[in-house]
Amino acid sequence: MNIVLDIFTIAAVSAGAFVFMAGTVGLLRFPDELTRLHALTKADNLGLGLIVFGLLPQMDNMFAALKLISVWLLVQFSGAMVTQLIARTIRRGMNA
Amino acid sequence: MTMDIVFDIGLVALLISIAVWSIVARDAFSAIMIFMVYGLLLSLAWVRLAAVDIALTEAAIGAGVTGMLLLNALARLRMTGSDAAPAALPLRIAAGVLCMLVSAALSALVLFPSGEPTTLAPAVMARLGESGLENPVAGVLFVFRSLDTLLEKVVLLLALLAVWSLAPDGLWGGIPGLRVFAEKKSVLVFLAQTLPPIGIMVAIYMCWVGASEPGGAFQGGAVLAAMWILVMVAGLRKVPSIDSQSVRLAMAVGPVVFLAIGIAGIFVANSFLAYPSDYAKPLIVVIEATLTLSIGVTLGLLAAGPPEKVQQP
Amino acid sequence: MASTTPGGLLLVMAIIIPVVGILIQFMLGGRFVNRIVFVVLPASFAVSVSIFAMIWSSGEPLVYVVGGWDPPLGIALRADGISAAMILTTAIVICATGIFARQEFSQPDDAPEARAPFVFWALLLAIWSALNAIFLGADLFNLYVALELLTFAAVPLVCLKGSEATFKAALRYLLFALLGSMLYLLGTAMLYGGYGTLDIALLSKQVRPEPVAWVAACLMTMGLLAKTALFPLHLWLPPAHAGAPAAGSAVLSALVVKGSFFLIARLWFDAMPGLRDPAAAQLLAIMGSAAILFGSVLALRQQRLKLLVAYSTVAQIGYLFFLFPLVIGAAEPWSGLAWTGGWLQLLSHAFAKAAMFMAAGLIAEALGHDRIADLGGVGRVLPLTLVTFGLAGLSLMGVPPSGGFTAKWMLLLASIMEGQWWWSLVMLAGGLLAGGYVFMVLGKAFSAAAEKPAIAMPVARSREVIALALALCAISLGFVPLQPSELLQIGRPEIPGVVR
Amino acid sequence: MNVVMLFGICAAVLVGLGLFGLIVRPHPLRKILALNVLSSGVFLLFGVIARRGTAAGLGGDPVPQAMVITGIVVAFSSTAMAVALVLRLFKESGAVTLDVAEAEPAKRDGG
Repeated sequence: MNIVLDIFTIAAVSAGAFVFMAGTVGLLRFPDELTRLHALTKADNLGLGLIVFGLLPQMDNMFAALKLISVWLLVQFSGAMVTQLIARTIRRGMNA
Repeated sequence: MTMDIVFDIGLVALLISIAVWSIVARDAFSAIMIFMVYGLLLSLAWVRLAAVDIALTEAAIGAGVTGMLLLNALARLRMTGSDAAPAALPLRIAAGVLCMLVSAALSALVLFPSGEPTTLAPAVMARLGESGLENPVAGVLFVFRSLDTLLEKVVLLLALLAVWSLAPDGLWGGIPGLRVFAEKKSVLVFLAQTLPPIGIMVAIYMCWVGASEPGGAFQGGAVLAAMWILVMVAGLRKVPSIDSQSVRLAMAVGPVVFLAIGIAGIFVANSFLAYPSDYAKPLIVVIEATLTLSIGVTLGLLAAGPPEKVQQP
Repeated sequence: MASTTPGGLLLVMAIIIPVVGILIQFMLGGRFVNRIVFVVLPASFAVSVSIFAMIWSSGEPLVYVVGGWDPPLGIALRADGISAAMILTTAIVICATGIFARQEFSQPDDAPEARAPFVFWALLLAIWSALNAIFLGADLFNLYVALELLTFAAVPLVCLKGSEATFKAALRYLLFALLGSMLYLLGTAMLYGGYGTLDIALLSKQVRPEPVAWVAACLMTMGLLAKTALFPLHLWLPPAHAGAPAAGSAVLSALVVKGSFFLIARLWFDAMPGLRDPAAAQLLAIMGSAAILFGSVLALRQQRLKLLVAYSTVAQIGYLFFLFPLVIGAAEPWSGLAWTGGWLQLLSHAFAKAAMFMAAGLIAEALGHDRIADLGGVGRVLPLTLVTFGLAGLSLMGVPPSGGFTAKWMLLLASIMEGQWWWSLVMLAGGLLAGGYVFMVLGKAFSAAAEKPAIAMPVARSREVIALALALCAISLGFVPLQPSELLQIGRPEIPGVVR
Repeated sequence: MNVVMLFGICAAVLVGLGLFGLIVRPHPLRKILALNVLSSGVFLLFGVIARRGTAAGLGGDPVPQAMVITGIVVAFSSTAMAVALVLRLFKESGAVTLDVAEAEPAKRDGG
């Protein structure tokens, strides 16, 4: 049982790391701010989600798992908001 | 073990190259951006050194609040493009040689330590029980070396006084020049309405577990400060004037309670800053709770800067 | 060993009473600042005098173990003979400054809280607390926090007037001071890594001449030298000390730079006696000599009175560093004489320089400027202040009877008797140059040819008297006997040969 | 090579880097940044010493760890104060040249 969980963790965390890497490449290579922002948020959402998901089986109690999930939710929330703010600032800059 | 060391080598290489970058970067804006990344990496280094308490402090204060402070400064200085060229070449070479010598001497001392490793960890663990705390770092901060911690709170207060003192005479008692983006129905307002309840809970949690697990007044205070600034920047709460009675009270209450309990120790526990044995833990929790509030307010005001507007009657 | 002695609680009070004052000021608001200061200054003064009296009468150091946790786990406070002398001097100078500044920084009764009084009094109290913490600290990290407290209290004082020049001076001072603290902290880290304690008494038994101790001592000394403004790290000092309001300059020049010097002495004489090395001591004294010569020459070339006084501080700091070669590795009784002479120089310079800065401030206030070239005839308008300036000048020059004379005489005698005669040449040259800049000012002020200058603003007689009183303190130190002082030896078993 | 040595060298390099930046960078904001790098190196050295003193079931000696926490707060306070001074200077004069031309050679001796 344990080994299955470990393999699951390795797979999910690696996938998460890969998504982060892809996001970083996007951040560096995409042409303008809006598309870069897009790359960044995708990495945040999916990458972190995968990593948290992968780590869940490794937690020894409910409380710790709950903490992990709330970390992910918080990042989701603040990430989405801040991205909105940045995007609006950019759009205002374009219009002006 | 080998995996660990590979990770550590990577981390150290990254830390050093980012530090180099932030020093040599052409313009100040990138230097500051890079420095914020540096702060976050540094917290990772603290985790690797088995110092979770410091990692939290570094992330909250070293990277978070410091970065915010520097960014705000940059925005106000309206600095664009490259700043002034570095010093003349001979000076740079001389400085480089000198700094390399310093680094080399320090590295040599680290690589070839002369004696056995020194540690007070056994002494701390042997007497930690008397304080009722379980987190040894909190024990050192609030029990064994509490005088340092008390004086450091005064330092924080003085730093704020120093920042305020920069205001012109006529603006004393005015409102700090924090930039407010008050715009109804903006995303920022939504964020400032929803995040703080969670943030405040996190701050209280951090302060509460500080006695037994990593965390404590500083980390909690920094989170509190961030929430307060968010609310002010979004225009949901007015930036208070610096002579507001409640602000002054909130700033001072932590050190005052700490000092009062310390002085009470003279009479009930036979020494300044000693706690009566059965009440040590509750007293420390009270100190930490009030300090969290004071630190939050002080950090927030430090970031807000000196008063720049006259108070509207 | 380290356990609380009777009266040890006084040490805690010396540190926390000013802090209590600051906290009450924050809580109640600046409108009460006059009353708070009126209570805190006398209370703290009484504590300082009691500490001095207890050590003087018992001949034993006072110790307080904070929280009852013995070092190395906990922190101890310890007052020996030199702490006692410093604490009393600090108390006198700060209280005199308080009286001197009472009018200028008075909070009007029914007006709203004003900036200058609120900031000035809080900073003055903070400086007092920090200095006491430095004189009493027995733990190197605790001393780091005290040192930072001192920096944070001193820097805003520099730019209290709020002009572009003072902001620049303050920023430069801050950067130097922060570099200094970081180097000090770096050394502290290495000592902890090497010996597992930061308690000075415990360290003194363990420190051996080995690389880790040497590098640590070197870094810490460098850092503290930057804060003491020893040549060539003095560049921040003149604009900073000249830019502050007169009361602030008096405290900065008389006391604040001495705080970091005190730590250098603590480090070399108390924390690391095993490291005492004649070569290092010579190096420090060479830098001191350079400070005396350059500082004095630069003082002679100044066109503004306050800058002249500030450069004179750069020079007078130099004398303090003769303490190292003349005490380390020298035989009794001359090393004891040099020890007394060095500290006496520090104390008499504290009084003389505070008096001199106050006098310079009064002159600038009365005339509306402090250009030396236009000081003609000011001696007829402010005779008392110019007498103060002259008396303080006597001490700086080292002319009898004055504390400066006794101190320099002891150092001179020790240097000749120990066969280090070259330092005596520097001291004599320094004295002549000091005479040059003091008489340059006095000659202008009392010149018979000049008209009586116009007065921009009359100055209160009481302020003139306070400055004069401090100058008289410096003069009266000239009457201490010309022999190793018993008081300054209290708590120092390692310098034997003192007749008790 | 172990964790202690690795981060020890890292700390030593950061100290040198910070010192270098402090000397050669004329802009006050950059000097402040360099001071922060310097202080992070010093703190890391404390951390390394703490890690070296692993004992009594702890990951590191808590005494230097607590000192670092105190140090970080003091370092933050000084950064806040320095930044405020820079901004005030800018407001007063419209520029932030520190006029450090003569202060530089002195700092070289600071190491």
